[in-house]
Amino acid sequence: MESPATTRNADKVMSAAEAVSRFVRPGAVLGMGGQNVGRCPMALTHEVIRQRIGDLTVVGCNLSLSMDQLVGAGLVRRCVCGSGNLERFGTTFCWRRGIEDGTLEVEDYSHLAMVTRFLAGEMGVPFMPTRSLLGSDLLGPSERTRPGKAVVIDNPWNPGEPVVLVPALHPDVSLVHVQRADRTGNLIIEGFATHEPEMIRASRHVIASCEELVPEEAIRQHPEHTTIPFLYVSAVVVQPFGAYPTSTYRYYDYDADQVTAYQDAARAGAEATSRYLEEHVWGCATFDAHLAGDAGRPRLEALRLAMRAMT
Amino acid sequence: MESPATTRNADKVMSAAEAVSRFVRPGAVLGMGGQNVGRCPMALTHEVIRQRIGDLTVVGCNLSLSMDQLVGAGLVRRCVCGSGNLERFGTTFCWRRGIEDGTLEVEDYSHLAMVTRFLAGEMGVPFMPTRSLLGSDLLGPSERTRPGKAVVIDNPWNPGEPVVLVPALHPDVSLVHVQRADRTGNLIIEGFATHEPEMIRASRHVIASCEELVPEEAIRQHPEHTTIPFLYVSAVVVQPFGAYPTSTYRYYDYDADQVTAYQDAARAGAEATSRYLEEHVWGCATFDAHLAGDAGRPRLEALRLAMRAMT
Amino acid sequence: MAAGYSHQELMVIEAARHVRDGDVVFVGTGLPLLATALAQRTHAPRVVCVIESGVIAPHVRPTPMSVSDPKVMYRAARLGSLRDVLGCLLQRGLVDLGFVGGAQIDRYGNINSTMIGSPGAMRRRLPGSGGANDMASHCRRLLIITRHERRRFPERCDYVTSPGFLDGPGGRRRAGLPSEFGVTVVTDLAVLENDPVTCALRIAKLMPATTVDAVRAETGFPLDAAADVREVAPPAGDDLRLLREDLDPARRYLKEEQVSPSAR
Amino acid sequence: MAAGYSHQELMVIEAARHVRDGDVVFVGTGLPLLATALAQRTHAPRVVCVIESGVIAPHVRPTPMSVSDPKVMYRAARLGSLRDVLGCLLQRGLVDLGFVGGAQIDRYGNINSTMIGSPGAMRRRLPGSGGANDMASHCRRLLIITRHERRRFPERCDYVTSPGFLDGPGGRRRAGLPSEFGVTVVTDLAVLENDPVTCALRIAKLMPATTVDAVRAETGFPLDAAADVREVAPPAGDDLRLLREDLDPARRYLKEEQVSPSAR
Repeated sequence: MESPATTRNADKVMSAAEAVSRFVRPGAVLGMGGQNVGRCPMALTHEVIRQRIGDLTVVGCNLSLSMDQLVGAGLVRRCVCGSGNLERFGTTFCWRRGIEDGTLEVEDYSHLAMVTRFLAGEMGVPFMPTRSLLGSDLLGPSERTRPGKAVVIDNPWNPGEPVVLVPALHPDVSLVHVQRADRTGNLIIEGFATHEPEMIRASRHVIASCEELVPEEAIRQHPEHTTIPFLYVSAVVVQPFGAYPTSTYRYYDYDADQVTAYQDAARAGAEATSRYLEEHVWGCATFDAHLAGDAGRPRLEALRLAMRAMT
Repeated sequence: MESPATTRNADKVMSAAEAVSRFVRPGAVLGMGGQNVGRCPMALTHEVIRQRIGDLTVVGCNLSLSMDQLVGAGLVRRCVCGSGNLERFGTTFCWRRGIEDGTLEVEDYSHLAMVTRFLAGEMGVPFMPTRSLLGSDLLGPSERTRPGKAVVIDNPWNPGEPVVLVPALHPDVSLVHVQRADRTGNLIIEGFATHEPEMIRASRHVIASCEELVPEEAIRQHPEHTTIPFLYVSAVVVQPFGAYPTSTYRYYDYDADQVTAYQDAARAGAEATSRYLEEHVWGCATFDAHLAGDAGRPRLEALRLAMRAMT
Repeated sequence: MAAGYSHQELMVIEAARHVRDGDVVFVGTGLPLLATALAQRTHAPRVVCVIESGVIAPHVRPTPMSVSDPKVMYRAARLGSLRDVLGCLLQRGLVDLGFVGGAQIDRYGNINSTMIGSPGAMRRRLPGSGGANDMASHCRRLLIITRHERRRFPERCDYVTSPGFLDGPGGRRRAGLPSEFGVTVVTDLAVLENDPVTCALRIAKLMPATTVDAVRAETGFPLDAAADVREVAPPAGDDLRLLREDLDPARRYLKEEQVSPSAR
Repeated sequence: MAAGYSHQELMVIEAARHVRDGDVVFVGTGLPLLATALAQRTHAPRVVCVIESGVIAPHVRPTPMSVSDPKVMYRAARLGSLRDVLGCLLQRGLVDLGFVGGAQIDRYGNINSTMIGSPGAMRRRLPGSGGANDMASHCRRLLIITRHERRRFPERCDYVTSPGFLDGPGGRRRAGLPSEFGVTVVTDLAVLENDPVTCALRIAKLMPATTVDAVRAETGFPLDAAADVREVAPPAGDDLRLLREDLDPARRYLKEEQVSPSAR
């Protein structure tokens, strides 16, 4: 399996444009960070949309805003996930439309089953067991015989007890947005970590955008707080508010209005979605331009204060 | 499986004597924290020795000083582990003598295989796969057919590729020494974590001794730094220098002289070991008495300074 | 119905009564979180909330809109990963009660949150399992809060996302799922619970001003009634004040509607 | 042998030459850590150390006595768990080189650190695998530093704790282990490496003032010599100063002995 060895120890800081063009290939299996309205790697997915890198398979646990925009941009062939939705903000409408009209394939797992697939990947084993999925339609009848998305075996220590095995999943490249990173790619995730630690370590390449670039020495002062050591990371993109309009714990809350604005467009249909992406992504040379145009200082400040009140 | 539910949320602070008498039963499978000369739960194992709770099965990855003293006290029937030794301080002599004269059973795994057994335990699955052990004598011939300490199966996704499964391990009670805890049992481990996170979450009960008791509010200020939430922990024992003569990261270094003093006794034989335990354990009403008698303030201060220079 | 509170408020208050003190509760946002928080503030102070995004034992602030909302994370004992909560707590067997939702709940308490129609002929794609399949596989009890409409209660789910009793007595054991299991459904018409013998959902309680027949009329499968069907008790003590002033002051989830069953 | 440095010092210096720039090296304490640190200070600045106790990329301080010694943890990039390093780095395939030790190394580079004698008739119990079996299973290259004594190099290990080439060509593939693999043994008499065809250990280099026959006399199995056996080069540049002044100033591992092979 390819490893990120080529970029070990180097200075990995680069622009989103360079990172995406270097590590995201058409047809790639794209590991998606974030959950619901939290820490979605929006700056990085905007860049994928800007570069129109297509034929993607998007994998994750809960897939939300960042995935739906990629689908809306026509860049996704397939999703492997535990859910597609934005909770109180509604479902992921482009995703739903694509599945319903047959233009988007989806392979359904539970969230734990997806975590288990990434766990197998990061541990370097070909599969991992779970006791979820049993009895449900998430296990096709075939899964009891032919190993596909899963397979059911007998517990060797307790014959008659079925156990589900799910195969390791190794994204070609994962996109995540984290709070802090250093130039070499050491990452610190604060607050809830979602499925990212397992997914990141299972991936062949990782592009991490961060709120703050910190000196390597600062990371090495408290090595027990390093969520991901540099060995797994290929590129570091410094992008404050890089998860906007979703939240970044301890930094800023999500922007309900902006999420709703996208949801309204996505619900309305393909044309409205294209207009949204035209205005907010293709029409912006950089993510900072998007932030300046669609949020603006006062709003971003307000989101910072809203988060501070909760942490 | 029994869960620590009975003690959820309560104030779990108690003396080592009470914790050990409540949660360590004769014949128990005892999960052992620490590694080599780092964070061995000495205050807790001294208490087990003081209460002469026997017929124990001691499980862990690297078993060192705390295990060897339990064996020297005649309280251990069996060990399941990846190694028994103290590196530059020599092997674990009581352990070696017991195995060689047939009074102590041992089941050998690699360190990764033991971690994998605890990982299965904490994840609530009956087994986990590894690609270690293959081809070695750690896999008995029987393991290719009858599931015992392990079993070899075919990778369902790649027939002909053997994969080793090892069974989940659930200690009846684990003993660990950590840096900080609150009254409800939230634990913070600083520095290297060894196999403890997986072992703790796989255990039916956990007794944690700590250097410092901190307010629950302090833990909840930075919840991403909580290594183990209170749900897994049955008892919290406040014991500064509770790992002495082994080290506690960020608090104090190991005491080479005291480790050597025990090693000399253990190497010399059963009688010398009994004399050591008589003087340092049975002869001390509490662990503090042992610290006062065998270390003393100036030495403990020196160990604090030695650690400070390295962190 | 009795003036002064809505169906929705009574549903939340009734759901809270099914949360036991000391329960470890796996919960998302919305009405389930309101019910859990209400239980915590009243009869179940030792309840421990676990939220899927990796949040363990938070002091939830009003009123989170998402499991990744910082309001569900406030002063948690631990903020970790999905593996921490779905693997090391839920699958590990340490969660007592799970709240799930779904577009369909069938006679045996199976739940569909994946699709309406059949894989070949899908009429509506739904969000999928999320953690629901995991909760239904590993929790000792499931609690569902939903509007009572015939289309939501079919004889058999179009797609079983989350296992209830599957095909009835022994179904879970045959599938390899834990047999210690129970389902409670709180609707705007009734409280349904699985019959301990047949495993089928049956009427345990009625909401005010409704009848067994009215409930059956809105249910797509034959519905027995327990021997001692009583009416759901009205809000007690501080229930309404806590809900309205402390837990959902901005009315993010509790609507003002005062629909009466007959009017629907 | 040439005065001015010991066998042991030359063994460490030679071992360091087998550490390549950019290697991720899984290492314990003692001579292996000295060799890795020396490589880092000379030709391999981009080496990344991983230490079993959960330490990733530390700036090691002189001179740790244990993998749980804070000196091996100084300014690490991450201090984590055994799972982090043994699972997510080693088994995951991200470690290039592993240092292992053992009481016996046999013809095919298999290693015994478990017992001398047979399970039925044990003569000496040894510490066991630790992480050695994991390193031998998952590293692309193994490096061993040991004294050269006949009893340490039997035809076949009493117990195979850590797999080398097992029973020879194809052995690893048949066992399900990665085939990309190599073993180098640095002793006080020679440098042994596995023959790419037969997989058996053979003489690659000789330590100063020794001969192929002298090495064979101390080896329990037939030992071929590579076509181009050269003498191990003497210490170069700063090697000795770095070892003595920076890496092991207190001589915790480097003894003063100047034994010459013939004297043994």
